[in-house]
Amino acid sequence: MNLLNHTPILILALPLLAAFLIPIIGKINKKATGIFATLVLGLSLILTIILAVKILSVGPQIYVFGAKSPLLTLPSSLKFPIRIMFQVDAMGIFMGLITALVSFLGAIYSLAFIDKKDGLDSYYSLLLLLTVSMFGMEFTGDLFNFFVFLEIASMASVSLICYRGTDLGEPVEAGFKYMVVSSIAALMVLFAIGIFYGEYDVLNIAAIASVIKYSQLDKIALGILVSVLAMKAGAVPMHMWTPDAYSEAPAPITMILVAASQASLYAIFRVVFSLYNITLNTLAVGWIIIIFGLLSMFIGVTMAIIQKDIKRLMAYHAISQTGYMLLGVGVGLAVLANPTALQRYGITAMEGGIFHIMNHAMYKGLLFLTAGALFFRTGTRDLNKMGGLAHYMKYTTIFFIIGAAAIAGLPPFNGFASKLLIYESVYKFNPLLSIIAMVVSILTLASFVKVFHSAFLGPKLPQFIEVKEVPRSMVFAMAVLSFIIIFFGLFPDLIVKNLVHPAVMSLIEQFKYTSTVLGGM
Amino acid sequence: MIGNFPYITVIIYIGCGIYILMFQKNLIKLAIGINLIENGINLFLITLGFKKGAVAPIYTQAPSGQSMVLPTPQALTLTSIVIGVATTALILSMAMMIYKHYGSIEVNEVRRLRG
Amino acid sequence: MKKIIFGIAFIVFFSFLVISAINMRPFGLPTFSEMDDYFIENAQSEAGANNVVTSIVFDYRGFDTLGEATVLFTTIVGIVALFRRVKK
Amino acid sequence: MKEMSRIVKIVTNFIYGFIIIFGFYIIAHGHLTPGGGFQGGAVVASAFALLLISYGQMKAKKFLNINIFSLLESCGLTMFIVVAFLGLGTTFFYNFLANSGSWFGNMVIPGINPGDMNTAGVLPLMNIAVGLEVFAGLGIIVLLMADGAEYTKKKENAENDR
Repeated sequence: MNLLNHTPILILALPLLAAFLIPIIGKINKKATGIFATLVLGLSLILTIILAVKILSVGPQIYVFGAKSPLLTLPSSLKFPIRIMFQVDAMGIFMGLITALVSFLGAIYSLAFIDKKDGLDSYYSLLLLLTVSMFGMEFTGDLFNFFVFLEIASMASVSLICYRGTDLGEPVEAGFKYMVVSSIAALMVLFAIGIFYGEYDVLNIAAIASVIKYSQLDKIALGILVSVLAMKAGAVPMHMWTPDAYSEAPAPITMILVAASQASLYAIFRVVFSLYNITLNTLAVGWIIIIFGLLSMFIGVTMAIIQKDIKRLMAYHAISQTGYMLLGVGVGLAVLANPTALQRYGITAMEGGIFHIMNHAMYKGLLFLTAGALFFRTGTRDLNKMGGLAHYMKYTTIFFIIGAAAIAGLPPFNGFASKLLIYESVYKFNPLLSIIAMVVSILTLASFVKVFHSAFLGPKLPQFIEVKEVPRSMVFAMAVLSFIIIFFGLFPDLIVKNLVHPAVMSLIEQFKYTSTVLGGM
Repeated sequence: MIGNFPYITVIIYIGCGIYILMFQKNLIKLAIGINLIENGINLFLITLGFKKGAVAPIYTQAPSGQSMVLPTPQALTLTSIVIGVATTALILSMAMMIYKHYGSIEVNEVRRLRG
Repeated sequence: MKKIIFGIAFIVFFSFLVISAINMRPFGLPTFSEMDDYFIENAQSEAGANNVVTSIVFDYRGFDTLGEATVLFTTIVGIVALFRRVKK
Repeated sequence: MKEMSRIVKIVTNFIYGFIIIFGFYIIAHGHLTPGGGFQGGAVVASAFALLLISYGQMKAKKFLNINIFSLLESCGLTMFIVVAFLGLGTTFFYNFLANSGSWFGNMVIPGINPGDMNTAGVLPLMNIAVGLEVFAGLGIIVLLMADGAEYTKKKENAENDR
C-alpha cells in the first residue's frame, strides 16, 4: 500500500478533493481558502517532481483505474485494454511539471492580487479545477477521458475569464467568445472520437495506435483533430479569442491559461506522434503544421506592435511564440519518415520546439505577472496612461526587463537557448523559415522596447505619487520565475539532455508507447 | 450506402447546428446552435452502437434469447449529455450578463473589444 | 465578402462530415465489438450490476464520471461566481 | 418571475412530493433498472423547477435555500471522491465491495434475474453520491438563473423609468 506507485492519480485527485471542499471551507472563514489551495498545489508540485524523477529514471508509468493492480492493462481474455488508464511518459511529465509550477506560482500570486471582499471560494475552486483538468489532459492515455478533461479546462477557464464580469462588460464578452470556440472544439473532438470508436471499437490511444490503418475516415479524423486543437492552442486561423481572453482575465489566471493552451498543443503532438506516427504521410502534415506556425509567428507579432493595451500586446506575443513551437515540431514531423534527416536536424528541431514550450510558459508567465503588478498598482492597462513607473516599482521593473529580454531571445536567458536550437535545425531543413523566425524575433524585441519605454521610463507622473512596490507574495512569485529563466538560460544543455531529449524520444518512438500498454507488464 | 442513412440524417442535423453558429447574429441563437450540434453528436454516438434486433443491455427481466446492444456508446453519451447541460447553462448565464452590461444581445452591438 | 468565405468553409466542413458518414461501418451490424461483448458477458460477474451501462459508467470507466461530475461542479461554481453580488 | 394562479399552486403542492420520490427511486435502483445518479438527480431537480415556477422567484427563495443546496452538492461530490479513494488499497476506482458479502456485496445470479438491490458493491453508493450532487447542482442553476433574470430585468425597468 505504499503511496509511491499511486503518484500519477494522487497528483490529480488531491487538488480535486480540495476543490470540492473549498465551498465548505469558504463558509467557515474566507481567508483559509487561499492558503489551503496554495498548500494543496504545493503538495501536487512535490508529487509531480517525485513522479518526474521516477519516470526519467525507470521509464513510462501506467496507472489503470479500477483494475486489480495499477499495472494490469489487459484483462485476462482480451488483447487490448478496456479500462481508463494514465500513461505518463517523459513528454507527459514534462508538461505536467510546467502545469504544476505555473499553477502553484499563480496561487501564490493571487493570494495578494485578488481583492478579499467576495467570491474568493469560487475563484480558488476554479483555479484548482483548471489545474486538475490540465494534469488530466497531459497524463491520460484514453481518448474520451481527454475529451472530458478538455471540457473541464474550457469550463473552468471561461468561468475564470468572466470572474471580473459582475460589474464590467468586457470580461463576459471575452468569456463568451472563448466559450463558443472551445465548445465547438470539444464537440468536434468528440466527433473524431466517435469515428475512432466506430472503426476500431476501442478508446485507448495506444490500442488505436497499434491498429490504425490511415483509411479515408482516419484522414478526416486527423484533419478535424489537428485543426480543432490548433484552434484551442491559439494558432492563427482561429486566434480571435486569444487577445480578448488573455487581456480580460486576472493576471495569474492569464499565466495559467497560457499553460492550458499549451496543453492543447501537447494534445496535437500526442495525436500526431503517438496516434498516427509513420502511418500518416509525414511530409504533408509536417508542412501543414509548419504553415500554421509561420502564420501564427508573423501575424502574432505584426498585430502586437500596434497594440496600446499592455496585456493585449503580450497576448499577441503569446500567439507568435506558439508559432515557434509549431515550427520546431513541424520540422521534426516533416522529416520523421527518413531517419538520416531525422538524426541530422529533425531531433534538434523538436528539442528546440518542446524546450520552447517550457521557456515560453516561464517568461510569458513572468510578463503577465508584471503587467498584473502594474494593473494592481495603477489600475490601468493602457500604455499611454502609464509612465515613469520605474521610479516607484523597482522589483517589477527588473522582472519586466528579464522577461522582455527572454522573449526577445537575448543570450543569457532561456528564450535564446530554445530559439537557437530552432534556428539551427530549421535552417538545415529550409533556410527561408529560419530567416522569418529571426525577423519575428527582432520585431518582438522592438515591441517590448516600446512597452518598456512607455510604461517604465519617463518623468514621475503626478497621479502615480502614492504608488509603491507590490506585496511580498507577488514579488516572490515573480522572483521564482525569473530565477528559473536565468537558470535555464545559463545551463540549457543540462535541461535539454535529461528532460527535453527523453520527451522528444518518447514522442518519436511510437512502438515504445504502444508496447508499454499492449506488451503488458 | 442506403444502410448508412441514419448517419446521414445525423450529419444533416449537425450541419444545421453549424449553419446557425456561422450565420446567426443573436447570442441566444448561438446557444441553440451549440445545443443542436451537441445533440447531433450524441445521436451520432448512439447510432454507432446499434445492433439490429437487439435489446437494451439490462439483465433485469430482459426478454430471453435476444442479443444486446453495444453499451459503451450509451455510457459516453450519458457523459456528453451532462456536458451539454453544463455548456448551455453557462452560455445562457453569460448571455444574461452581457444583456445586463451591454443592453443588447446582437453580436454586432456587443463588440467593445477591438483590434 | 465575409459571408462567401464562411459559406465556402461551411460547405467544405459539411462535405467532410458527409464523407465520414458514408463510409462509416454499416448501421445495424457493428464490424468490431470485442470490447462491448466483454462488457456484456463480464459486467454481472465483475461489477455485480444487472445494468451493464451503469456498470461501465461507474466501474469500468468510473474516472470519466468523476470528470463528468467535475464539469457540472465547475459550471455551478462559475455561475455562482458570475451572479455574485459585489459587496461595495 | 411572478407567481402562477392558485390552481397551479394547489396541483404543484400535490405533485412535487411524488416527483421527488420517483427521482430517488431512479437514483437508488441505478444498478438494476435503466437510470442512475444523473437521470434521477435531473428528475428531482425538475421538481424544484416546478416549485420555482409555480410560486414565483421571490416566494420560492423561502423554501429553496441556495446555501443548503451548495452544502449538499459539496457533500455529494466529496462522498463520491472519498468512495473512489477508499479503493486506493489496490487502485483508485477499485470496486472493493462487489461480491464481498458486506454492504452491497451479494453474488449476482448470472443471466436474466429479477434483480436484487443488495448487489453491485460501490455502484449504489456512487449513484447516491452523484444523484445528490446533480439535483443540488441543478437546483442551484435553476435558482441562480431565475435570480439572474430578475437582476437583468431590473436593468430594463431602470431604463424605462429614466
